[in-house]
Amino acid sequence: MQSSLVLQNLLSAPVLFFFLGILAVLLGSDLEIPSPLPKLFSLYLLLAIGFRGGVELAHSGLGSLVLLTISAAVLMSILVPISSFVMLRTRLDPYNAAAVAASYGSISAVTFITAQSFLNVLKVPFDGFMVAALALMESPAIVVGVVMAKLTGSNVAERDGEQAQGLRWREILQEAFLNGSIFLLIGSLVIGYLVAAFSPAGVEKMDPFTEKLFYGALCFFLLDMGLIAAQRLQDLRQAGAFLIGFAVLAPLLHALAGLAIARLLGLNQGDALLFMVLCASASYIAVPAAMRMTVPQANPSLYISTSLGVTFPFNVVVGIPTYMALVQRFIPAG
Amino acid sequence: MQSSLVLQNLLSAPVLFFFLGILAVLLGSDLEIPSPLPKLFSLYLLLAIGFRGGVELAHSGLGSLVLLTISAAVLMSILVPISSFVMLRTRLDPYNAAAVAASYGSISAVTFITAQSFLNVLKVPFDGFMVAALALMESPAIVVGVVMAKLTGSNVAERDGEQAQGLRWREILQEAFLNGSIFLLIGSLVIGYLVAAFSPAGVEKMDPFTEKLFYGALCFFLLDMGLIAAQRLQDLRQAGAFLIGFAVLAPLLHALAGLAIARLLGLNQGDALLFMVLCASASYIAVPAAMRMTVPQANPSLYISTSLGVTFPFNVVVGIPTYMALVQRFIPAG
Amino acid sequence: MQSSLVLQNLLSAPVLFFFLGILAVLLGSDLEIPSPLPKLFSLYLLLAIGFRGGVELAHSGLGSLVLLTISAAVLMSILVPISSFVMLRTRLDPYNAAAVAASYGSISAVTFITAQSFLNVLKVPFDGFMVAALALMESPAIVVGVVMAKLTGSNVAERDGEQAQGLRWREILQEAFLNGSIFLLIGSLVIGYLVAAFSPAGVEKMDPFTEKLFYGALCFFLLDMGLIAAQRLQDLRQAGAFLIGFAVLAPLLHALAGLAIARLLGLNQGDALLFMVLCASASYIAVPAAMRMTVPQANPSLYISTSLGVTFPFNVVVGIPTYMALVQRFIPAG
Amino acid sequence: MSMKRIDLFLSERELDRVCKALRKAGAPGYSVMRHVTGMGVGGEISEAMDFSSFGANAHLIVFCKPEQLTPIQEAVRPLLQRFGGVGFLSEAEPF
Amino acid sequence: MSMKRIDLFLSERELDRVCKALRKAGAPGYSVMRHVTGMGVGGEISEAMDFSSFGANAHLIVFCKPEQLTPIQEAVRPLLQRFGGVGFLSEAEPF
Amino acid sequence: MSMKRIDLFLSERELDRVCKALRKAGAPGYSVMRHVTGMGVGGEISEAMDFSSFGANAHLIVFCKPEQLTPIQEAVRPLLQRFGGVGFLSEAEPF
Ligand SMILES: Nc1ncnc2c1ncn2[C@@H]1O[C@H](COP(=O)(O)O)[C@@H](O)[C@H]1O
Ligand SMILES: Nc1ncnc2c1ncn2[C@@H]1O[C@H](COP(=O)(O)O)[C@@H](O)[C@H]1O
Ligand SMILES: Nc1ncnc2c1ncn2[C@@H]1O[C@H](COP(=O)(O)O)[C@@H](O)[C@H]1O
Ligand code: NA
Ligand code: NA
Ligand code: NA
Repeated sequence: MQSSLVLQNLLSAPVLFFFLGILAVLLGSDLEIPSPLPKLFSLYLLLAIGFRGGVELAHSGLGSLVLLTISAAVLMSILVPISSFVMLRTRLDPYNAAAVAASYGSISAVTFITAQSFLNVLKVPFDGFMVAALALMESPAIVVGVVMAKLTGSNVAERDGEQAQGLRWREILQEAFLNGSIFLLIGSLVIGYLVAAFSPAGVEKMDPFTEKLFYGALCFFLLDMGLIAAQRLQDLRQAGAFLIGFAVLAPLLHALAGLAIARLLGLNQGDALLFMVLCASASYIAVPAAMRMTVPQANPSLYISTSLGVTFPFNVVVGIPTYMALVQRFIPAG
Repeated sequence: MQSSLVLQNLLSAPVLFFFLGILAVLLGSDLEIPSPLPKLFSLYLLLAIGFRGGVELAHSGLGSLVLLTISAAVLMSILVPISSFVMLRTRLDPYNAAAVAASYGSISAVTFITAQSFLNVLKVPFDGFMVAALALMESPAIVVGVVMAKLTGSNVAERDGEQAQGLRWREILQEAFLNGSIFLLIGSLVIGYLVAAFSPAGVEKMDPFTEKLFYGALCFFLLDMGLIAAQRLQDLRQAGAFLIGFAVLAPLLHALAGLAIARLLGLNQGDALLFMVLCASASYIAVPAAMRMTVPQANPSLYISTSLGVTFPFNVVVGIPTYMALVQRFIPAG
Repeated sequence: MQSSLVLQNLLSAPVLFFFLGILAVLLGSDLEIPSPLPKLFSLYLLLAIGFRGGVELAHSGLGSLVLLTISAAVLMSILVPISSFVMLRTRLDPYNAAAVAASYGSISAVTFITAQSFLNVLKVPFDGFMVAALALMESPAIVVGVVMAKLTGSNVAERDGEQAQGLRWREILQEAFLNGSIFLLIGSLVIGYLVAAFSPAGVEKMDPFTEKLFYGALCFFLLDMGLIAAQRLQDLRQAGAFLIGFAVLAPLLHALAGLAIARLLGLNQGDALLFMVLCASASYIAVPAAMRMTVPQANPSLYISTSLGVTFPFNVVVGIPTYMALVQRFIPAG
Repeated sequence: MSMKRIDLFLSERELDRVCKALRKAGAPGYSVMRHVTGMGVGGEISEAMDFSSFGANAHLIVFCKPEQLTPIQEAVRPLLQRFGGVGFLSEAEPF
Repeated sequence: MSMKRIDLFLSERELDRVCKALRKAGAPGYSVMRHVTGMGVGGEISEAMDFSSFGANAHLIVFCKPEQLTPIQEAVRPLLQRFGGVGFLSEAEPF
Repeated sequence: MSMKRIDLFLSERELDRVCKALRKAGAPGYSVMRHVTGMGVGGEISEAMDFSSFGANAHLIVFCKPEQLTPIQEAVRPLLQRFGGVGFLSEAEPF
C-alpha cells in the first residue's frame, strides 16, 4: 500500500517538475529561472493559498474543532523549536542551534500545498481551516528562536555594543509578524474570509486566478525549488552528518507527534495528513529572512541547507506518502 | 443607499488588496513586489483592457453616440488641464503647475478598471467603447501640459542653451502618442477590433488570458498600488495643504462636469459612471513618464504624490461609490 | 486561395501583436518589456509546449510513423547545417558560416507554435508527436555546427593556447543537450508523457495553465519578439545582402525539402505543415547561446540578426501561409 | 599606461541620449547598469515607479585615455545639467 | 577639487538601515545597486534565496568631500561589523 | 594600507568560469553585478537576448592586496582574451 502511495506521489506533475529541477543542477544544465520570477510565483502561491483558505474558513465557520486545531498547531510551533534547540545544542553553538530550531518549528507552505495536491489526487477531502493553522505557525517559531538565541548567546550585548542591550522586541516582533510572506498570507486569508462573507460574487471572479491556475503555477515553482534545493546540496558538507541526520529524523519525529495530536483531536484523514505535514516541514522562506536580521551570528548556509536541501525534498518525495500511510493506519476513514 | 455602495466597494477583493498594500507600508512590513513584476501586471492590464475594448467596439460599431462620447472625452482632456493650470498657478511655478494639470487631464486606467469591476458587481451594464475614450484621453493632456509649461515658463530657452529654442514638437508628440503604455493600449484596442471583425475565433481563444485572469491580476496589481501609494504619502508633506486639497477637490469637480456631459449626451448609467471616472481620475503612468522627459524643471514628487498618493486612493475607495450615487440620482436607469 | 491564407494569418491575434512590436520600434515608441519578463514567457511556452506534446505522445503512442517522422526530423537537423555551411562558406569565414548554419539546422519553437495556432484556426488537425521532433532537432544542429567550426577553423588551437587542443567534447555536448531551453523542453515532454500515462487526472489539472492560457501568452511573447526582431533590423547592414538573401531563400528551400519528406512519409496535412516549419525555421534561442560559448570567434550579431531579424518574421508572416498553400496543393487532405 | 575612469549617474530615461553622446564623442567603450536607486540634490529616486516607464537611475562607467576625456566631458555635461545627474572622475590603468 | 569615493557591499536586508545612517551622517548623495552577488569572509551570496525576502547583496556608492568622510565612517562601520559587509575607499574628483 | 581595485566586464555566460578562476587565484572576495549592458570592441551588448540564455554582461569587482594582484591577472587574462571582455585597475584602501 505504502509503495503505491509513494509511486503515485512520485509520478505527479509537481513532484516530477521538482525532480527535473534537481536533475538540471546535477547534470550541469544552465537552466535558470532568473530573479525575480521565483518571487512572482512565491507571492502568487501565498496570495492564492491564503485567499482560498479564507474562503473555506468563511464556509466552515470558526467552530470549536477549528479553534482547537489551530491552537494545537500554534502550540506545536512553540514546542518544536524548544525541543529541537535542546537536541541541536549538543553539537551547535546557541545561535546556529536557535536558527535551525526556529526553521523546524515553522512551516513550509509549498510542502503543505504539495500535500493538498496529493490529497486531491487520492480524492481524500480536507478542510480549508488548516490554512489558518499554517498561517499562524510561522510567527511563534520565529519569536521562540530569537529569544532562545538571545538568552543563551552569552556575548551578544558585548559584540553589539550599547544599542544591543536586552532583547530588541520591536525588531523581533516586526520580523515575526510583518515579514512580507507571513503578512501576505495572513492578509489574503482575511480578505478571502471577508469576500466570501460579504461579496460572494467576488470569490467566483477570483477563481480562474487563485484556483484554476494554481496547479500549473505550483509545478513551475517546484521546478525552481528543485534547482535551488540541489544547489544547496553542496552546502551540506559544511553542515555535517549530525545536521543531515537531524534534517531527516526531525520531520519524522514531528510528524508522529502531529499524528498523535490529530488522533486526539479527532481530525479526519485529510486534515490529519495536513497537520502532520505542518509539524514535519521546516521553513525556508520566512524564518531564514527573519534570522538573517535578528540572529546575524548564525550561519545562513546551515539553516537554509538543512531545511531546503534535505527536509523539503525529503517531505515532498518520501515524507508525504509515508505520513499518508500512517494516517490510513491510525486515523479512521471518513 | 450611498453608504451601502461605499461598503460594497470597500469589501470587494480589489479594494481589499489595495488596503492590504497600504497597511503593509503603514505597519512597516517588508512586503515588496520587486521590479519588474509590477510592470508585468501593468503591461498585462493595458493589453487586456485594450483588447477587450476593441472587441466590444467591433460589436457596438462606431455609431454617432460612440463618436460623440469619445469627442467629449477628448475635449475634457484638453479643458481640464487648462482650468487646472489656472487654479494651480495661484501657488505653483509654471512647470509644476503644468505637470500636475496634465496629470489631471489624463486618466488612470486602474481606476477605470476598478469602476468596471464595481459595475459588474452591481450588475449595471456599460459599453465597451468607453475604453476607446480612455485610450484617447492621455495624449491631448500631455500635449496641453507641455505647451503650457513652455509658453509660460520664461527662462526655458536660456536654461537649455541653443538646442532648446522653441517647442520641441517632435519630442512632445513622441511622448504624447508613443509613450509605451499609451501605444500598447491603443495598439491592443486596434488588434481587438481587427480580431473581432475578421477572425472572431481568436477572441474566444484570448478569453482565458484577457478575460478570466483579469480580476485576479487586478487584485495583485492593486496590492502593489497600495504599497506604492502609501510610500508616496510621506512625499505629501513636500506637496503641502494646497496641493492635497486640490487632489481631493479636483476629482469631485471634474466628476460633476463629467456627470453634466453624460446627462447631455444621454449616456446610460454604467457609461455615465465610467465617463465621470475618466474625468475625475489623474494619470500616474503615462503622464509622469512624459513630464520627466519634457518638463524636467518640474518636481516629480509633486505630480506623482498628488495623483498616486491622494487622488487615486480617493477615487478607488470613496470616489467611485460616490459618483455612482450621483449617477443613480441624476441619470435615468436603463 | 493563398492570398486568403496570408490574410487569415495576418489578422490573427499573435501575428498582429508581433506587428505591434515591430511598429513600436519603427515609430520610436519607448514600449519595453523589461528583462526578465520575456524569459518568463519563453520558459512558460517551452514548459507548456513540452508538456502538451508529451501528453499527446502518450495518447498517440510510439508507432512506426512517429519514429520515422522523428528520425527524418533529426536527419534534417544534421543535413541542413552541412548544406548551409557549404553555401555560406562562399562568403563567410568558417566560424560565422558554422554558427549561421547551426541556427538554420535547428528550429524556432515560437514559429512552430504560431503554425499550430494557424492550423487551429483553419481547423486542420495535427499530431502531438511533432513536438518530439521539435525537441530533438536542436541538439544535433548545435553539435554539427561546432564540429564544422572546429574542423575548418585553422588557427583555433593557436589562439586558445594549450587548453584548447582538439574538440572540447564535454563542453559541446553540454551546450547541445543541457542548454536550459532544450533541457526544459525535453524534460517537460517526458513529464507530460509520464503524467498522461500514469496519473491522467494531473493532465486535466494542468490544463488551465498549459492549455487555456497558452494563446494569450503567445500573443504577449510575440509582442516582445516583434520589439526584438525590429531592433535587430539595424544589425542587418552589418550582415549584408548575401546573408539577407540567404535568410529568405534558405527557409523556402528547407520547407520544400520538408514537403518532399512529408509526402514520402505520408504525413497528414497538419503534420506536413509542421514538418515544413521545423525545417524552414532557424533557432534564435538555444543555438545563439550555445555558439556564444563554443564558437566565440563568430560574430553574434550575424547569426542572431539573420535568424531573428529576417527568417523569423518571414516565416511567421509570409512563410506559414505559403507553406500551407503548398501543403494543400501537394499533400492529400485527411 | 594611465587611464581615466568616469562614473555617471543619471535617469534611465536619459540613458539613450547619453550613450549616443558618448559614442559620438569617441568613448572607446562603456558599461551600463540600470535599476540604480539613490539620493542626490534632486531627492530620492526609487524603483517604485518602474511599473510606468518613469524609470529609476542608471550607472554608466567609461574607461578612456586621458586625451579622450575632454570631448566626452563636453558632450555629456550639458545633458547632466539639463536633466539632472552627476558625474565623477578617477584614475585607472589597464588590468 | 579632491573627493572621496566609498564602495560598500552589504546585505540587501541592511540596506535601509545603512542608507538612513548615510543621510544622517551628511552624505551629499549615494547610489545603490541591488541584486549583487559575491563572495567574502561570510561565504558565497547568491540570488537563489531571492524568492524569500532573504535577499542578496547591495552595492552602495558614495562620493563625498574629504571632510565628510569621518562622520560617514563612524556611522557605517558599526553596521558593517554587526551584520557583515565590507567597504573600500578611493580618490576621485568631480567630472 | 594600500589595496588594488579590479573592475572586469565580461559576458554573463563566462561568469562562472571567471569566478572559479578568481577563487583559485586567491582573491579575498568579489562582487558581481549581472544584467550589465554596454559597448566595446565587440560591439553593443543589450539585454534583448535575455529571453534565451544568451545573456548580457557582468561587472565583477575585486578588492585585493597588491601582492594578490599578479596571480589574479594570470588567471583571468587568458579568459578575457578567449571570450572578450575587458579589465581595469585602480588604487584603493580599506574603508
Ligand atoms: N554624492 C553622490 N554619490 C553617489 N551617487 C550620487 C551622488 N549624488 C548623486 N548621486 C546619484 O545621482 C543621481 C542623480 O543625482 P541628482 O541629480 O543630484 O539628484 C542620484 O539619484 C544618485 O543616484
Ligand atoms: N575583496 C572583496 N572585493 C569585492 N567585494 C567583496 C570583497 N569582500 C567582500 N565583498 C563583497 O561583500 C559581501 C560581504 O562580504 P563579507 O562580509 O566579507 O562576507 C560579499 O558577499 C561580496 O559581495
Ligand atoms: N572602455 C570601456 N569602459 C567601460 N566598459 C567597457 C569599455 N570597453 C568595454 N567595456 C565593457 O566590456 C564589454 C566587453 O567589451 P569588449 O570585449 O571590448 O566588447 C562591453 O560590452 C562593455 O560592457
Ligand atoms: Na514544522
Ligand atoms: Na482626468
Ligand atoms: Na530548421
